[in-house]
This record gives sequence, C-alpha cells and structure tokens, in this order.
Amino acid sequence: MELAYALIIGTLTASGIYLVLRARTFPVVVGLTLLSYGVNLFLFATGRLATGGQPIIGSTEQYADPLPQALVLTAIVIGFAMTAFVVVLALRNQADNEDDHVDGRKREIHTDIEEKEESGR
Amino acid sequence: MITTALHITIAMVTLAVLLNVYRLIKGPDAPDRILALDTLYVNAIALIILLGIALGTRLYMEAALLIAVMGFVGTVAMAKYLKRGSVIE
Amino acid sequence: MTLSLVVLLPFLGAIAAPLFAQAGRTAIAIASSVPALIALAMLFPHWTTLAEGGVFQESHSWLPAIGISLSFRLDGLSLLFALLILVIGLLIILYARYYLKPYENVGKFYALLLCFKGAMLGIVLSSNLLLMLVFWELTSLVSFLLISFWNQKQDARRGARMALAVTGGGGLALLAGILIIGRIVGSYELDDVLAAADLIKAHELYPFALTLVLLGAFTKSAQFPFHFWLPHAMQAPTPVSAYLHSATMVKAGIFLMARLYPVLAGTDQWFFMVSFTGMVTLLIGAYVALFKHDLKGLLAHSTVSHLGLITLLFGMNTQLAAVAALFHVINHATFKASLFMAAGIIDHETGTRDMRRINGLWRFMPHTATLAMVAASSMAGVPLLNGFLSKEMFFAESLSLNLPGIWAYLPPLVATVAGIFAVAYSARFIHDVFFNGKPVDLPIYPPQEPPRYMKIPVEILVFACVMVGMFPAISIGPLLHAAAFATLNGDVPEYHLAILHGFNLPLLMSFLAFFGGLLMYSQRQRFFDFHARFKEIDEKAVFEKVAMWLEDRAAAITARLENGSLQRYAMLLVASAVVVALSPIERLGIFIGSNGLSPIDWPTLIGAAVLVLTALGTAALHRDRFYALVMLSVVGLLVALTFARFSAPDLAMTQLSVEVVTIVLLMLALYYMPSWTPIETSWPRRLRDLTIALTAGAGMTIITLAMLTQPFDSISSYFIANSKPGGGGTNVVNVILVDFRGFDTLGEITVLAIAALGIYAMLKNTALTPPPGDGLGHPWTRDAHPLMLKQIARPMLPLALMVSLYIFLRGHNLPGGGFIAGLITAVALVLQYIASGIGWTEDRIPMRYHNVIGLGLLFATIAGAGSLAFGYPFLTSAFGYITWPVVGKFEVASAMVFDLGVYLTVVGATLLALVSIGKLSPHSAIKSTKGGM
Amino acid sequence: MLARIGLPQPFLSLVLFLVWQLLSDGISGGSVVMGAILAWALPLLTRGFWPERPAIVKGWLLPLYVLRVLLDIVVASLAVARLVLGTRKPRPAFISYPISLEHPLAITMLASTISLTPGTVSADVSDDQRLLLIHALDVDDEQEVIDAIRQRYEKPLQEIFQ
Amino acid sequence: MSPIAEYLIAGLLLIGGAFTLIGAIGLARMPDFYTRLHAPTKATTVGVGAIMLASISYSSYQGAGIDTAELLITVFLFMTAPVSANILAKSAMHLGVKHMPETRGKPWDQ
Amino acid sequence: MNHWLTAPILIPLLGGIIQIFIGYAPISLRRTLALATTVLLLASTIALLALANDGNYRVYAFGNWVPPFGIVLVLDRLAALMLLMTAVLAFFAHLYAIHRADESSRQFHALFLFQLMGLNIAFLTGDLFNLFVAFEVLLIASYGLLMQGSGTERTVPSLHYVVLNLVGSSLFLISVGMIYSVTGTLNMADLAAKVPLVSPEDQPLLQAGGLILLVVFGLKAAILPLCFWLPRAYGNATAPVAALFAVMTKVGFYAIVRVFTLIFGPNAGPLANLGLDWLFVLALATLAMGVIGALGARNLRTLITWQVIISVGTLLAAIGLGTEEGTSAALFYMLNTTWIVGGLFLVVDLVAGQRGSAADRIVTAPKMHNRTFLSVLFLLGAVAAVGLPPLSGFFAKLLILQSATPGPQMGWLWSVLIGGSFFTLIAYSRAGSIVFWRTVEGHISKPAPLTKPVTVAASGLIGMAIAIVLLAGPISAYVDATAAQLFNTSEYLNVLNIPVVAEGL
Ligand code: NA
Ligand code: NA
Repeated sequence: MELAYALIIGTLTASGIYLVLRARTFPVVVGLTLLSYGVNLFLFATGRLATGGQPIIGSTEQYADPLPQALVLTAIVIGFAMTAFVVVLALRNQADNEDDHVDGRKREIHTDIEEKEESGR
Repeated sequence: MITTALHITIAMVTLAVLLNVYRLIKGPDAPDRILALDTLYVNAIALIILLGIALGTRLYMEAALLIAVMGFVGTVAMAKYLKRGSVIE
Repeated sequence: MTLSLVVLLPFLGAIAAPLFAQAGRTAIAIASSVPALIALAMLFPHWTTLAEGGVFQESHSWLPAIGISLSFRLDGLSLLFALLILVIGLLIILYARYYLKPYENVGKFYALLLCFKGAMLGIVLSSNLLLMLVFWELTSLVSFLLISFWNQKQDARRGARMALAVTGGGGLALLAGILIIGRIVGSYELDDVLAAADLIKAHELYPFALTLVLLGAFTKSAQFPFHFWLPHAMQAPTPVSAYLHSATMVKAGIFLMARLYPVLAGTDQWFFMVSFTGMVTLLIGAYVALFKHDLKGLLAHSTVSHLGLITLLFGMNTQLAAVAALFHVINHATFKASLFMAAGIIDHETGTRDMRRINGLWRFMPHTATLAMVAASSMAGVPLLNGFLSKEMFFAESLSLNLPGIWAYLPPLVATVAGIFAVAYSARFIHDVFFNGKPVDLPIYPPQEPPRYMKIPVEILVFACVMVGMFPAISIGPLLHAAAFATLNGDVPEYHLAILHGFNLPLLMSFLAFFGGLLMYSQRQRFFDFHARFKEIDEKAVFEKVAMWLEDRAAAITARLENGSLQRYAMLLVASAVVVALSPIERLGIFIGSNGLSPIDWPTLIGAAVLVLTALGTAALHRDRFYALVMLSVVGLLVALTFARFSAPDLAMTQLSVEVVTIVLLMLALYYMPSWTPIETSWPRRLRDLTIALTAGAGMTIITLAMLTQPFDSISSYFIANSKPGGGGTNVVNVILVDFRGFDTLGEITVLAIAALGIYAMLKNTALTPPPGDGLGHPWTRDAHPLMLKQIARPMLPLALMVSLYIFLRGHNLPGGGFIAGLITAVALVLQYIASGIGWTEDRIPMRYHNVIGLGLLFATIAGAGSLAFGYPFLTSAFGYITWPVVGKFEVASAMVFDLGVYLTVVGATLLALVSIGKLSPHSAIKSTKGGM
Repeated sequence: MLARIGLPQPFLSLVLFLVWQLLSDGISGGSVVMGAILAWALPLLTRGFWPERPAIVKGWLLPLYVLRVLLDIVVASLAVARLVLGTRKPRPAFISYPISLEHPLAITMLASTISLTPGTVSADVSDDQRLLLIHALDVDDEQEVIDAIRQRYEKPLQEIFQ
Repeated sequence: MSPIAEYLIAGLLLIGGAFTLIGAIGLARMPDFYTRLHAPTKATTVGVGAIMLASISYSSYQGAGIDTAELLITVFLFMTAPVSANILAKSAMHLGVKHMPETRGKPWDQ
Repeated sequence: MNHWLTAPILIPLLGGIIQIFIGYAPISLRRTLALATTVLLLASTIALLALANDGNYRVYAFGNWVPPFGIVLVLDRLAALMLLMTAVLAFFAHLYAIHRADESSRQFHALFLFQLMGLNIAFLTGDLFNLFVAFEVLLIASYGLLMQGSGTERTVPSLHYVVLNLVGSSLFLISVGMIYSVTGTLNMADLAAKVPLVSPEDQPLLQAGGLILLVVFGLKAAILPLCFWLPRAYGNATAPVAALFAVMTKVGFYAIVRVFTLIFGPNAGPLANLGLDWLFVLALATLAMGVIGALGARNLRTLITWQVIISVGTLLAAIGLGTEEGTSAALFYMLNTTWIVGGLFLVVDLVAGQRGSAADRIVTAPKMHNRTFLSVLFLLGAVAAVGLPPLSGFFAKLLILQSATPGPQMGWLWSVLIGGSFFTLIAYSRAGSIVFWRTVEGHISKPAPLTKPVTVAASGLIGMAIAIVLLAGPISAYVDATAAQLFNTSEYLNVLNIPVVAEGL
C-alpha cells in the first residue's frame, strides 16, 4: 500500500513540476494543480494511512490522524484561491500581450514578423 | 455471501473504471472523452457506496452525492465549452 | 564642550548661512565667518598649554556597542591643522565673496563650504578613530558636492564623481584598517591606540591594517597611483580648489599619517610603502605640472608633487623628516592657497586659464602679479621664503637616508630632479603669465586689478610666506614644535629653524635645482616637443570609460542572469529544493521503516495505477489543452477517491467540489487562449526539465515511503479526546478547523476573499477578444442556453441550497461544514450561469458578491471576537444544547457562526471570481442592471 | 391561491419537504419542522428563477408515470446489454420526432424519458420546440419508435401538464 | 440478517456491478460516439441504481434505520443523465463527430 | 492573556472588511478610514514594542487551547520590532498612496490592509503551519497589490512572481509535512523541544524538511539563485506598493531568523545550525549579484530594486555568521534598509513624475521643478543605502563588519561588503548626478505636483536615516537584547507552559 501511495505522490510531483517548467501559462497552471494534488496527498499522508478510521467520534475504534486532514483542507482552499488568481493573471497576460507565453512574448514576435516583411520587400 | 458478492461487484466496477479510462485515452473525439469522464464519475459513485458497505459506514454517502452533483456540472461545462467556447456568458 | 562646539559650529553655520543669502553676498560671507571666528577665540586661550605639549580631551559616550564615542582631542598636531583649516577658511570666505557672481547659489555654496570645514575640523580633532572616519567620509561627500557646484558642466560632474569614487573608496579601505586596529587594541580611542603601538606593530594583522590605512591616506592625499582625481577636481570654483587642495581635503591624508605615525611608522613595511609612493608621486606631479597649459592644472599637479614630497618625508621613518614634513605642510598650505587665489583672480579678470593666451599680465595687474610671483618663488624654493626652508630640510633628510649601496644615491637624486622641475614650473607660472609678450585673444580685455578686498587674503598669505621664510623660529617655531611633539609622541629631535644653515650639500642641491630649473624652462620648447610625442592620457576619460565598461559588463551579466525567463527562475527554484534535499535523501536511500509495508487490495492498486497513468498522461499530452483538462479531472476525481479510501470523507468532498470549480475556471480561461501548446523548448532543455522533474518525483517517493513506514506519535490524540467535550462536535476535522485551529481558517478565508477581490480588480478593465472558433475549424454555435439544461438547472438551485444547508448543519458532527456547503451553493449558482447566462442569473441574485464576501469575513471575525466579551481569548468557542417542543434537542455553537462566515466567504469569492471571468465574454453584453457584482 | 400564502411553487415545496426527510436521519419532529420551514423559504428565496406559472397541473399522475418509466428502463436495459455484449452490429438512426407538448418542462421531461429508456437518446430540441432529434440505437422502422413514444410517454405527459 | 435479505442484497449488488460493467463495455466497444452515448446513460444509471438499492437495504438491515440519501443520489442521476447526454450529443453534432455509415437520418446542424 | 497581541491582526482585518463594504463610497471616506486603520495599527505596534521591551515572552492562545494544541501568538522583542518596522513603513507608504495610487482600483485599501494583516500574523505566530497561512495571506494580497495601476508592463513580472511563489507554497507544505511527519507537532516551541530528540532514522526526513524550508524562505527573501524575479516585479509596481514591498523580503529574513535560531538553531542537537554554512556563502553571492545589478541599472527604480537584493545579501550574511553579534547587527541594518529603500522607491517615483517621458531612466532630461528638494532626499537616501557616514546605513554596516570574528569568514564578509559599498557608491553617484544634474533647458509642462502627503511620506521615510542615528543608542540596545533573547532558546520553550484562561469574567 505504502509503495503505491508513494509512487502516486512521486508521479504527481514529477508531472506537475515538468509542466510548471513549460513556456506557456496554461500548462503551467495545469502543472501547479497537479503539483498541489501531490503536495496535498503528501501532507495528508504525514498522519499515515488508515482504512476505515474516519475521525468522527463514535464512528470507529481507531481514528486516523485528524490534524493533517484539517491542514490539507486549509491547503486545498488556499490552493484553490491561488489557482484562481493565477488563471486570471494568465488571462491578463493573454490580454496584454496577445500571447500566452509566460514571458509575454508579443512584442518580440511582432518585430520578428515586421523584420521578415521588410526583408521580403 | 454479501461479502463475496461485494468483492465481485467491486471487481466489476473496478474493471468498468479501467474500460472508462481506455475510452478516455482512446477518444477519438473530445465528446468521447467527456462521456468517458462522465461515466467515470458515475462509477466513482458506485465505488464510494461499495466502500461504505465494505467499511460498514455511511459517512461517505454525502461524498457520493457530491460526486453526482459535481460530475454533472463538470460534464455540462466541458460540453458547453466544446460547443460554445464560453462556459459562462 | 569647547572642542565639540568647535566642530559643531560650522555645521550650525551651514544651516544658518543660507538664511542670509537673500541679504546679499556680503551678509552671507560675514555670517559664514562667525563660526570660525568663535572657534579661533575658543582655541586661543589654550595656546600656552598646547605649546608645552599639553593635550585637551573631551569625551561624550555615544554608541558603546559600536565603540564609537564623541571624543575630541586637541594637541599640537590637531591645533596646527585646525588653525590651517580655520584661518585659510576665513580667507576663502572673504575671497569667495568677490569671486562668486551675484546670480549664483551663494547660499548653497557657503553652506557646503561650512559643512566641509566642520567635517575637516572633525577629522583633526577626533580622538576616536571611528568618529574620525565619520568626518573623513563626510569630507568626501561634501567635496563631491563642492566640486560639482557648477553641475551643469559635464567636466564638473565627472570630476566630482571621480573624486568621490577615489576618496570615498579609500575611506572604505580606511574603515577596514581602523576596524582591524580596533580589534587588535580593543578600543578605537586614540589614547588606547597610541598606547598600544608596539602591540599593533607586532600583530599578525599589522600588514593588513597598515595597507588599508595607507590606502585611505594615499587616496585622500592624491598619491600615486590615485593622484589622478585631484587635477580634475579643479572643475570646482577656485575658492573651493584653494581651500580643498591647499590646506584641507588633501591634507587629511597627511594628517592621518601624522596622527598614526607613532602607531604605524617605524617598520620596514612603512618605509617602503610610504617613501616609495611619495617618491613616485613627487616626480610624476612635478613632471606633469610643467606641461599643463591650464593655470589651475599646473597648480594641481604641483600640489600632487608637494603631497608626494610630504609623504616621502613621513616615509623616511626619521623624526627629523617628520618635523620637516609638518613644516612643509604649513608652507605648502600658505603658498599654494595664495597661488590658487591668484589663479582665480586671473581667471576672473581674463575669462580664461589657458597660459598660451594669458601673457604679459604684469602690465595690467602689477599688484596681483607681485603677490603671485612671491608665492610662486616660495613654491620654487627661493631663499628667504618659507618654501625654501622646508625644502632644504627635505634635501638634508634625503641625504641622511642610509640605504644600502647604490640605492643611497636615489633619494637625493630624486629630490634634486623634482626640485629642478619645481623651479621650472614655477618659472613658467611667473614668466608665461605675467610676461612673455602680449595676451592672445582674451575673453575679457583689458584685464584689470580685482576688487581691493579680493586681494587681501592673498596678501595675508604671501605675507605669511615671507615672514616664515625670514623669521622662521619666531613666527612658526612654537607651533611647529607643538605639532611635532604631538606627532612624535613627545620624542622631538633637535632641529634649528634658520634662514641658512651654512654652505652645505643641501644648499648645493638647491642651487642645482634652481639653475637647473631655470635652464630647463629656457629650453622649455624642447621639452614640450618631447612631451608632445606622448599621447596625453585624460584620466577622467579613462575613469569614465572604466566606469562605463563596468556598468556595461554589469548590465550584460545582469541581463544574462536576470533574463526575464520564468522557465529559468522556476527551474532554479525547483533545482534548489532538489539539491538541498539530495544529501539527506541519499542518506535515507530506499528506506522501509519499522512498521513495514501493508498489503494492498486490487481496487486500490488499480485506482493507484489509473492515477499514475492519468497524471503522467496529463503531462505527456499537455499540448492538447482540452485533453489535458479531461485528464486532470480524472486525476482530481481519483485524488478525492484516495482521500475517501484512507478515511478522510471531509477531504474527499472538499477535493471534489474544488476540483470541479477549478476545471470550470480553466475552461473559462481556455476560451481566450490557444487550444494547443506549441513546442518551443529545445529537446536538451526538455530533457533537463524532465530530469529535474523525475529527480524531484523520485525524491518525494523515497521520502513518502520512509515516512509512511515509520512509527510516529503526534499531538492528535488530544484533538480526538477534546473534540466532543471541549469543542462540542464529533467531526474532529471540523472542530480543528473552526475551533482548535480556527485562526488558520480565518486566514484561509481571508486568502479566498483577497483572491476574489484581486481577480475582480484585475479584470475590471481588461478587454479580451476570444478566438472565433475552437482552433480546429469549428466556429462556436449560436444557441447558448439549450432548453433541457435550462429546465433541469432551475429546480437544482433550491435543491442544492437545501443540500448545502444540510451539509452545513451536520458539519460539526459529521462530514461537511461551511466550506463544502459554500462550494455546493456556489456550484449550483454557477450552473445557473452556465444554463441561463449572466444577465438572466444576476437579475435574480439579490446581493453584490463583494458584500457577501465582506459579510462572511465579518461573521467569522465577530464569532471569534465574541469570546473577548467574556474574558476569553479570540476564537474561544462556546456551545450548548437547547430543547424545544416538537423540534427536540439541538446544539447551538458559536463555531456555527464562524462556519457561516466561512460559508458566505466561499460563496461570494467563488462566484465573484468565476463571474468576473465570464463577464469578459463578448456575449455577456446584456449586463444586469442590479445584483451580482 | 397558494402563491398568496408564500408558496409560489407548491409542487416544488412538496418535493423539497420530502427531500429534507430523505436527507435527515429518519423522520422526527425536528426534521418535519425544518422541512416545512425550508419548503416554504427556499422557493421564496429562489422565486426569481421561476418566472413562469406553475407547470404541473395534475401532479398526482406523476408517480404513475415515473413507475412506468422505471419499469421500462429495467426491461429495456437488458436489450441494450444484449447488444453491447453480442456481436451483431447495431442499426442506428437519427429520428426527428414532432413534439406536440408545449410547456418547456414537459418537453424536457419527455426528452429525458426518451434518453433514460434504452435504445434512444434525445440528441436535440429544435429552437422552435416543435421537433426532437432522437438517436436510436437499433431500429428497423423509425415510425414505430415515434408511435411508441407518442403512446407511452407523450400522451401521459400531456395529461399531467394540460 | 435473514437469508432472503442477504440474497436480495447480494443479488442487487451483482446486478448493479454487472450493469455498470456492461455500460463500460458498451462505452469501450460501441462503434461510434452516438452509439456509445447509449451505454452509460442507461446501463450505468441502472447499475448504480441497483447498487444504491443494495446499500439502502444493507444499512436498514444493519438496524441503522432507513437512511435514504442513496435515493436522492439516484433521483439526481436520473434527472441529470439525459441532460448530459443531450448536451454531449449537441457538442458532438457541432463538431461533426463521425457516425456509422449505416446510420439512417442526419444529425442536425448546430 | 493580553488581548492587545491580536491588535496588529484584528485592526487591519476589520479595516479591510470595512473597505470591502464601502468599495463604492466616496474616495475621501475610503481614504480616511483606511489611513485611520494604519495609524491605529502603528499605535498598537508602538504599545506592543513597549510591552515586549521587558524581555518577557507574551503568549496568546487562540480559542483558549493550551499550546501546542491550539495556535498561539508569541510576542517577543523580535516580533515587536518587526511589527513596528512594518507599521512605520506602511504608514508612510499608505500616506503616499492616498495621493493618487489608490485610484486605480476600489480594492486598493482592502488589499493594502490585508497585506498588513498577513505580515503581522507572520511576525507574531508561534505555529509553523499558521506561518504558512500567514505567508499565503500576505502573498495573495501582494499579488493583488502588484497588479494595481494602469498599463500592461507589470503583468508578466507579476505572473512570474505568482507562479514562483505558488511553487514556493508547495515546497513550504512539503517541508511542513516532513517536519510534522517526524515530530508530530506544529507549535514552534514544541518543535524546538522535539527536534533535538529525533531518532537517527528520522533525521534525514527532518533535515530535508528543514533545508527545503530554507529554500522557501530564501525565495521570499530573494537570495541567490532565487532572487531574479524581484527586480522586475518591484520595478513595475506602483510606488507605494514597491515601498511597502521593501518589507516583503524581510519576512523571508524574519522566518529564517526565527526558524533557524529556534527550531534548527544551536540547540537542535544533530541538526544544529542547519544550512547555516550554505546561507553565508549564498548571502555573499546575493550581495555581489545585487551590486552587479545596481551597477548595470539603466533606471533609478531598477537601481533601488537591486538595492533590495543587496540588503538581503547583507542581512543574511550577518545572520550566516551564526553569532549573537551578527544577528544584532543584522536587525539594526534591517531597520535602516527597509525604511530607506521604501523611501527611495517613493523619491524615485516623485522624480519620475517630474521628468516627463524620461521618467526614472538615467538619461538627460529637462530640469525638474523641485530639483533641490528631490535631490536632497535622493542624496540622503543614497548615502544611507550605500552606508556612508553620517547616516544610519554606515552604523549598520559598521556593526555587521564588527560582528565577524577573524578568519576566512571575516575576510570574505569584509571584502564583499566593503567592495560592494564601493561599487554601489559609483552606481548611485553616477545615477544621481546624471538624473539631477545632466539636464537640458526648460521644464516639462505638467509635472506631477508635490502634494503634502507625498512629500511628507517620502521625507518621512528618508528622514528615518537621521532618526535612526539620533536614536542609535536605544535602538542598538534593543537589537542587542533581541539577539540575546533569540539565542536563549530555552526561554522560548516556556511558551508551552503558559496557562490558559481558566474562568472568564
Ligand atoms: Na602665457
Ligand atoms: Na481555445
């Protein structure tokens, strides 16, 4: 069980980081989402894995560690807020640069085209 | 006997999940993928209910309800995107 | 009090003087003279004590932690310099009154001049090395402003910058040197340092301290190879040059050598560093001075040369040489200040400083010419003038140096050659300016004598030259003795101040220099021709070039590193985390803790496999953005199932709701973006990214594995035990959120609220044109709101609200709570937006989302603050059970109000964010009249 | 009449009341009181979203209809199962079905019923709400399908929605 | 728990599992999008419905009283599945997704 | 329990909530209320500093839960110093903002106040996870503030800033997770007690967690190689925002000081002084990088942004010495650099407003209307920033130089710090002399007016350079005591023993 779980976290982290390192805003946002999934699962697992141990008093005999669950809940909400913000920022980038490159490449591309046009003439 | 039936059912639903994933990856068109995802949501509901039966708890029932709601909204949003581009306008 | 007041007065004057600027130049000159006059009056009574080698001390504690105190010390040495500063300063003030034009900013000029005077007095009177350094750097700063007084001239700006760089930089070296001395001695007080002279010289850090201190002294005193700043500082108004480069600024370095003479001198290292530097400077300055056509340039290089002479004397490591050095300090100050002033008068009256144009002024201004010629003669070392006396002492000392072998001839040879040059450039100053035919093309013609009072300072100084030259023992003897006494720590050698010491070798050298110099001047054209063969180096241009080169290099390096590439920065961040974690993880290896691995069931395994597969798929197929989103949804769903599988129903629900909202959000964004991601990164770069990503993933796998299999003990048992009795709820996670760690939750909803507000603000005036179709050639359809969806969506709203309420109410005891309930409500409303559009929906929503957010935060805060009224800390919860007929027993908890705040914030924030994006759409032209936003 | 006492959508209120009982931990005094409050408050709160007059006239006929549909679903599911598992190729068709219902909700219910019952999916409703596009999985004769739908589902719906 | 109840629950479970699986098989096997659309909308709905019934029966036989949240989920699924199918079909028609050549009739322009 | 401990958090929170509600009220009302909030905050932080100055720890247990189970605020000298420093900076920045910068959006004041709330939580909290939450609050507000203002040039730098910090937040969570997974606690005092006792098998996890945490704080502090996002982000923010952001890097610095003295400090057993050797080297490299950047800057704003990085390098180098003296010196320096850099951002904005299209670029431009006033402010700021006497920067640098003990470390620190001062001196003198002196005839027609608020704000912050010198004695005594308190970690552990309120009123 633990190995499978560890591999899940590893995969999510690796996929997330690879996407975060891309050059366009959209994959970066997707990567951040994947990364936060991995991180949340990791944080959750700091309380170790429990089956049928919902931390609802009276529902079971052995309770899973509730603290990491609360922390992850907070982390999810904050992560959601942050994702929303960065998505909108990506939109602003698109609006301001007419391009979704993370470095806002509009001008360079435009000048490239202009240069080509001039040399063509 | 219920336990055996439960295990068989879980196995069948798990297999169904795999088939869904197959369609999701295979496509070939975007609506196929959304359809696969939608089905996956419904199968997830089944899995959660089965988990509740297996664990003898009803604490996951609301989670199942939530999957139903969220799966629907997700599907609608995706399908609308394909058709209309702007999901909210 | 006296000493600190002496230092303070000029600064006070600097504040007061500009107030008199309106009243005219005379008024401000008089006002500016007051501090110096008071100071002289205050110092005068101490003269007798000081002449006998007495010392006045005054100390106020300031910052003991740093070792800096307001300690001042007046002894012979500081008195000598203080007098130079004050007296010449007064003359300069008088001179400047006539030099400056009425329209110039005289207020600023006098204020800066007084600041400078105060800083100089601070240097010479400080008895704490750090305090001295404060004033030292202050002189650099103020001189920067003085040199650039005419800052509209490029040369003035550049000269000032260069001076600041050299002297300020030297000051930094001096700082390090002083810090080392302070560390060796354990104090920065001069008394302690002087007492620890042997300790310092024996210390292993002595070479460092010496080098650094000398760097400070040499830069300030314009010693080779730092001499280049001084001639360019001549861009300053002439009163400034006269003051800074005769008596003050450049003498600060000399003062420093004198002050620390007992502490640092006497070693071979001192000898070689100081005497060699002085020698080179002496020669270079003298040589270059001859060829300068600029009147002030000649004087500036001559100053460099004389400073070299004084430095050389200090470097000789003999007491007599030190006395000679001090004597020359006085003499140089007097004749050089008067020469600068004379040059200023000439400049003032002719409009140029170019000696090739200035000729034959004797006929136009004989009075000035006489004064200048006397002063120049003193500079040349003509007998009966003060310059001759100290030069004789210098020649004598150069002969008495006991260098081995042939090196013994070097000092006298250098001294004589330098003397020849000095006579030659002095002769040029006299002949080329006042005789040598007629003026050429002067901007102001005919030149006239300057105003009467402008000459008085020159007259006084020239008078001093003559007096000292003729009656040295009477005029300057006691002061020199007192200074020497202080410099040498009481160890003053026998010496005689007389006009002539008989016919001896030094006198012969003087004759040699005198006639050699005249001969050289008469043959000047040959020398000029010879000199013209070398390209003249403009140090300012070189400095400027070096500075520009530095800046360009710096800009290039910066641009290379800070290249504006997020990919680079993100890579650095991730790589940093990987690198620091590498060694502990390596140490860990594939570690299975003592709890071992537990068996896995098939459904979980398959779920895990699907999760891994879709996560990798999302990354691998990310270029097809919609496809990636679908994959991402599956990942999100499976993460939720994972939470459910491992006993976290609350998390599963939260994850589910958040995930759907996130997907909607991403799709809203995707509408305006390309559907495909192009390949832009080269494959080695992608390989590098892949390596980093895989390393990070492997690291996380190893860590998770080790962590999950290790036994552990946490504070959680407390939460489980106290959740019901202390928090009133059986859902421990919820009780943690709203009670045990309610403060986290308050922060969390604040984040949500701020995010929504920020998003709203960011999109307020954004215009985005969506692409006409989906990128695959399909234009978007016409109908936005299909019938079935619209019909089904409506009953969902009240149903969803009911479910929200249900989830909200049970949250304290069972899975659920304000956050999840809020998301359900939000999603139900989002469904309305999707099904029926923004205009339709907003007309039916009674409240602005901003206010919903505000209410949410307010509820949460009020719920938390309620406990304050009962004397309990913020966020202390209270709960109780109420029994009503029919309804039965139910729980009422303050945490519910808090949770209501969470609910409202979530609803408001989620909708504000999503709808703000939706409103970008050109189709949402039918904006609502009220509601929503 | 009911609208005047704050029940603009009586049928909705009833459904809400029942749903609350479903959600609650068994039926109790508390759940009834709360259910009643919600059944009254929620429709009022969301009144703006229901601009039309109440649609369902003969609500008591609805359970019967639902039961029939459920039965059809179960029975016909088997047919689809056979097709899915078998080797025979399906014979699909797009069928345009002329709607005689008028109320949008009624049309929606009909379309939903068609989709839920195996073998047919409502693919689209025309803009003028006169035609329904049905995709049938395995049919010989399109008219047969149309008639069956008309008889089994549209007629009863017409009665409910008058 | 009585044996009949056990049989009933086990039966419901197996039926539910079977239909869920059949729906998935249909999704995987059917030749074009429109035919695939049939499988999950019903088979899966029926399957999950059966599992819900099993769950309701199981928990009520466990003596926890009748808890009917499952019913709500099922109703919800029945309400939404046709809408999902409808809007998916519309998007498929819009994109001109290929259908079997044997299909009679034409999809509508969107 | 002293309820005043919550004042620096609740005051801006309530002020921010009010701003949300009155977003559409007249701007004068919004300004008045917002500024009143900041003034109130300033007053409360002064009170807290007076309180903390007795050297005792004050603990506030939220929800009346005993530590380590609930979240606690801990007020000590360091926290009080950070609070006051921030409040002073915020007051002047806010004052400057009400001139015009707040007109760009109705959310400005709310964001500004929430930013302060986040900062203050970060300084006060005694809980590692709550520190994460505080970081998120201040970050999200800073994202919003960064995007204030018109024009498109700040979008890309903001995007970079946000994405990097999101990755940083993930790393923060990972490290918190690692630390919790070993120690089972989040309270800093409890962590300090438990870290030394960790078993050898668990040490690698804890070490990795601690080091990743250092990376996270290093990102906030903008230490090399994690500093490159900063110049463009700050360089494109509106002036009051940039000024306020002078404190943002200090949050990273604060977190490093707090966590790496208390939890991984000298008493952490096998993990004692974790990462300290890395820190020193990287700090010096950061300092050097900052100097290079400043030297190559083509406009004043960029110059100041690199000054921020120079400050960070200097601060962390002093901390990297790992001594009480070094820490004390760093704290003294921090006050100076934070206020001065903030002030310089404001001055540069005023300068830019008077130079037409040349703005703050280091080029020839028409003469400014208020050249004398602005040049004096710039001169004072530059002198204080470079560290020349007689202003505060000199004493701060002196303290840092003195805090090194002879050895290779001292050699490196002195060379880089003194060499860096030399080159920044060149950079500032060149920039200043060109901008203020190299002018063409005439003035631009419509310069931005120097209204009272902006004048007071800019001179107020720059004036701190003099105020610090005048108060150098008390300040130096305070930071000495602060460093001593920091290094006496055993006292901090008493936080765990505070009683909760047994019975209310
Ligand atoms: Na001449
Ligand atoms: Na698109």
